[in-house]
Amino acid sequence: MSGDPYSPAVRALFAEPGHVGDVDGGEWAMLDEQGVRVRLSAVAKAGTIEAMRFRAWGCPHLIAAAEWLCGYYEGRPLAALEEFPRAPIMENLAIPTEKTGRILVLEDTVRSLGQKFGEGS
Amino acid sequence: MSGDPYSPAVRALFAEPGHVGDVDGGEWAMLDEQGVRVRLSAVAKAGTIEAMRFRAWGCPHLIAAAEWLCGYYEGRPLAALEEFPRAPIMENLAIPTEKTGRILVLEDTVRSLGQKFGEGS
Amino acid sequence: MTTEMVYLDYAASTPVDPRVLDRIREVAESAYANPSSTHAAGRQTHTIIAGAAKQLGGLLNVDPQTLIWTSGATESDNLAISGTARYRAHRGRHLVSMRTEHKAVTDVFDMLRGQDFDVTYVDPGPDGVLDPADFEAALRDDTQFASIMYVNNETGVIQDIETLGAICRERNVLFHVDAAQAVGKLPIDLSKLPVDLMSLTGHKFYGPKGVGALYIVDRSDCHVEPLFYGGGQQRRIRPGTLPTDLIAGLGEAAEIASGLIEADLAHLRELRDILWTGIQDIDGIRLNGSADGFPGILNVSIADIEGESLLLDLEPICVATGSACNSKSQEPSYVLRALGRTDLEAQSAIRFSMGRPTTRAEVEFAVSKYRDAVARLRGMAPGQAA
Amino acid sequence: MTTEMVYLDYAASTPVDPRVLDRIREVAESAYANPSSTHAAGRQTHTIIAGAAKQLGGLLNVDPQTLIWTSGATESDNLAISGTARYRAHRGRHLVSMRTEHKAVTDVFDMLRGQDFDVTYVDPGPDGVLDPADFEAALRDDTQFASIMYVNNETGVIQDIETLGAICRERNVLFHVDAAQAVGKLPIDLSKLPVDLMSLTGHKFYGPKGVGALYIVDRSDCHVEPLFYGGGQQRRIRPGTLPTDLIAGLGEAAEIASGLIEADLAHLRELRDILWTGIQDIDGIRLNGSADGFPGILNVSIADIEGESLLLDLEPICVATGSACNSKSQEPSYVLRALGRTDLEAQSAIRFSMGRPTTRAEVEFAVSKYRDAVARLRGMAPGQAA
Ligand SMILES: Cc1ncc(COP(=O)(O)O)c(C=O)c1O
Ligand SMILES: Cc1ncc(COP(=O)(O)O)c(C=O)c1O
Repeated sequence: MSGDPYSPAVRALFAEPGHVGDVDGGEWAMLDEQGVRVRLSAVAKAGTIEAMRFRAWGCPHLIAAAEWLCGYYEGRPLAALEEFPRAPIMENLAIPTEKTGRILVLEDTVRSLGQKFGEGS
Repeated sequence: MSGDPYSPAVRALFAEPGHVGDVDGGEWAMLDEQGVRVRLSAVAKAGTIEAMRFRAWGCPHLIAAAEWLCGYYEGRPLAALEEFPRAPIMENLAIPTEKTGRILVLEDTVRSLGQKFGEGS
Repeated sequence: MTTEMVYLDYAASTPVDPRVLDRIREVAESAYANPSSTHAAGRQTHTIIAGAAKQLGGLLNVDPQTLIWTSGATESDNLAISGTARYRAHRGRHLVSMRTEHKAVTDVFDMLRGQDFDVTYVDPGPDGVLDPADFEAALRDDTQFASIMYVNNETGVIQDIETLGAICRERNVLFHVDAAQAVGKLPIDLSKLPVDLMSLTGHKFYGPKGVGALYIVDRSDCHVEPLFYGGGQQRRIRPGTLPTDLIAGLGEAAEIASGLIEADLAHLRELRDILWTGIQDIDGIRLNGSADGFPGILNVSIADIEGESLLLDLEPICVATGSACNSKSQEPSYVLRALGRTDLEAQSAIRFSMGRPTTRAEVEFAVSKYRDAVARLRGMAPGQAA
Repeated sequence: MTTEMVYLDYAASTPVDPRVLDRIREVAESAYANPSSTHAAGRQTHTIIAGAAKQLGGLLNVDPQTLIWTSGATESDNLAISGTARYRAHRGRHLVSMRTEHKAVTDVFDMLRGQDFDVTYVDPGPDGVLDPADFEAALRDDTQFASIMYVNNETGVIQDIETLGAICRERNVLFHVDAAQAVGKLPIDLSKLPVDLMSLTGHKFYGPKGVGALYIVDRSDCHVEPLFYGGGQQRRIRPGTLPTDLIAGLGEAAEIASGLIEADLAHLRELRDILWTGIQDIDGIRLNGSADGFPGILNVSIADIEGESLLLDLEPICVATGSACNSKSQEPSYVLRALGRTDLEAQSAIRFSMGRPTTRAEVEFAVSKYRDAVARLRGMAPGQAA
């Protein structure tokens, strides 16, 4: 019962996110819901996600989750965008249950991004 | 506001009373009232109180007052027994007002002793 | 206190263990943030409080989450009694307690009487012990709550909490125990005892003054209305900024006590024997309480002695007449009156209470002072009026 | 706390002055007897408590006898408000307070509402200051009691207690002031102020946690019902064994404050200037409160910044969002909402609060951290959704 609302993973990802920004020439999706705002953008080559970037306005959990997600998807096939790694995020980052709603916004943004790639291909 | 319920005078008189006891061949009076018991005895010669002794069952204020009183009356004329030194006792010993009733028992005992001498003479 | 003073009033309050003082100072210096704050400093104080709850939970063998911090046993008793009575008023308005409880219990019941609660005070036997059959007989269908103390503060009498609690469980009556004089002194295992609420206070077992706790069993039918409101601290049961350092000190005192209860009891039994053996042959002496009570307390009345003079003559020994909490009034102790003592007997009562630091020499000194005082005061008294 | 931590949360709680800690330890070691006991040890602790009352009375310029010791301002507020309301219920059931009071005040009034009292909460202006005309307009013939805080804990806003109190005196309304954030920090002369009850707590001005006081004017129509019962301590208004050491510490803190109020204020004004000058040019920043509030508190909102991330980015600076007492809830501060801030504005609010030990370097560090955090978070945010 340390009382720290942030896991070490959240603290680290929040403090030094390496994936903040936008990619050039790929697809992007953005959602503004539940008091948070997330924008994800990615470029793919031969069905593989080459780079993914985020912008976010929200709490540390959301920012950390977005950062983690970018690292997760880079190098995975585009099809992976259809399967949001909710359990790994909740567990690895120790997201408190009351923040689930915000992670769902992130999930919706990923799905939306996947659809963009689907339409574009 | 020292909180000490006993003045230094009461403490000293209670700790080492020099007049405890009874005199031989004089008069005595005793009262048992208000939860205290006092017995005073005295001998007089040529109308002067030569010796006065007390016995008491009661609180430290009563015992100290009885001790003080014996010292006070020794050497005074018998007539002094008609005038109880209430103010000097209350002041010199710093008797709290809630103990006044007990001092009155002492006063009645002195008066009763005076009457004994009056009857005897 | 001056060096000659001999303190035999541990039931009124104990000195603070030096390790507890060290812990309080350490925490006060390093963890002064408000434990409700979410920043790092606040989280640190929060962790300290959780640690202290674990220590106190360890002493009583309960989940630390069942403990509510208060300012002392008076507040804990009030919170338990009026808090439960008001919360469960719909279940019945009859309450049961005992005549010899501490004022922090009886005064609450008396107040509740004025609010249309019906209170039965059961009487103990002449040795101060409550007969479980008398207790059971007092329970009615509309009884919702009962409160019986563990160790009596004036006499050291120990009640049979296990049996009384079992009776309450059977009858669905919530059971509160004022254990201010028992916690840290007697082994208490709340995981086994059928007790729903228990009050304790730091300053009776070498912990800090100004902090106590209330144990509330984790069961849906046991809940208390708060005594005061504000902030969200402690599940709204008891708001206010928590005194981290005092709580840490209470935790430390609990941990120290956990390891010392048996040794303390053996030590106190030895001292009590010296004391009682040393004075029991005095003419007119009488033990108030039962011989197998808590050995840290010995309460005796004596015939033909005025209590106030006895107390002064015993100086520099610090002892109590009647309850310390009540000692400014000149009224004879209602606890001793309930044991059948006359006003005069009650008025002559002296409570010797001993503690961990008490030495044999101190107790032997008390024996000789007591004997001398009785002899001197008797020597001063006149015979009975004819 | 680790050395790099920068504590700027003095409004939540202050460190204890080392002289106060020394005094607490000295008293705990030497005067542990129960102050209710009549023996020499008890009389000694009694004298210490009387001395502490004199010190606190000196700070406020009142008779020490008017002070009741409590466990802190939460208890004092409850005792004052529900104690008076219940005692004077026959005089009328209308009560007046303010929307921006601490929870230890508003929660009591909300509870009284459930007991058939009628409560009016007056609103302050957008700068947090209550207009005395608005206050007067809220008073009715059946108003028996009003409570207005001195210094707001979130914004530092100071209310015009003298004028508000004079209005109450004219209308025969009892006037309580929650001065938890003012005592020891602003000069207060209760012999002149028209205030009937005043709450204070030790841990807001370098005194101990777990002890506070309630001033009750010595006038026959001003009396409170107790919150709890038992023993005869403190004229039955607040029973329980008094924590002599904590009270002595509170007295010491009061005495120290008496001599430092002006110097402390000058120091805090300088720090607040550095802080506000350092950040006021940031785009979208907004002061919450009035410019002439208590200088130990600076509360700012900022546009387009999420509060929780801002707070984390400010580490190792310890500051508060909203009220510390409330900071576990994610609700936007009701105090800032009452000042007309939007949820988003309130949610981005940071309360910097400084104290006697705060240095210029710490404040300068806070300025640079705040600027950096705002820049970084803004840099991370996406543009508005189309
Ligand atoms: C049995 C009992 N209950 C309650 C109390 C009250 O404790 P406190 O003074 O810590 O509030 C005491 C001691 O004073 C006590 O002995
Ligand atoms: C204005 C105000 N009133 C009351 C309180 C409650 O004080 P305490 O936590 O000491 O009970 C506080 C602080 O928490 C406060 O700032």
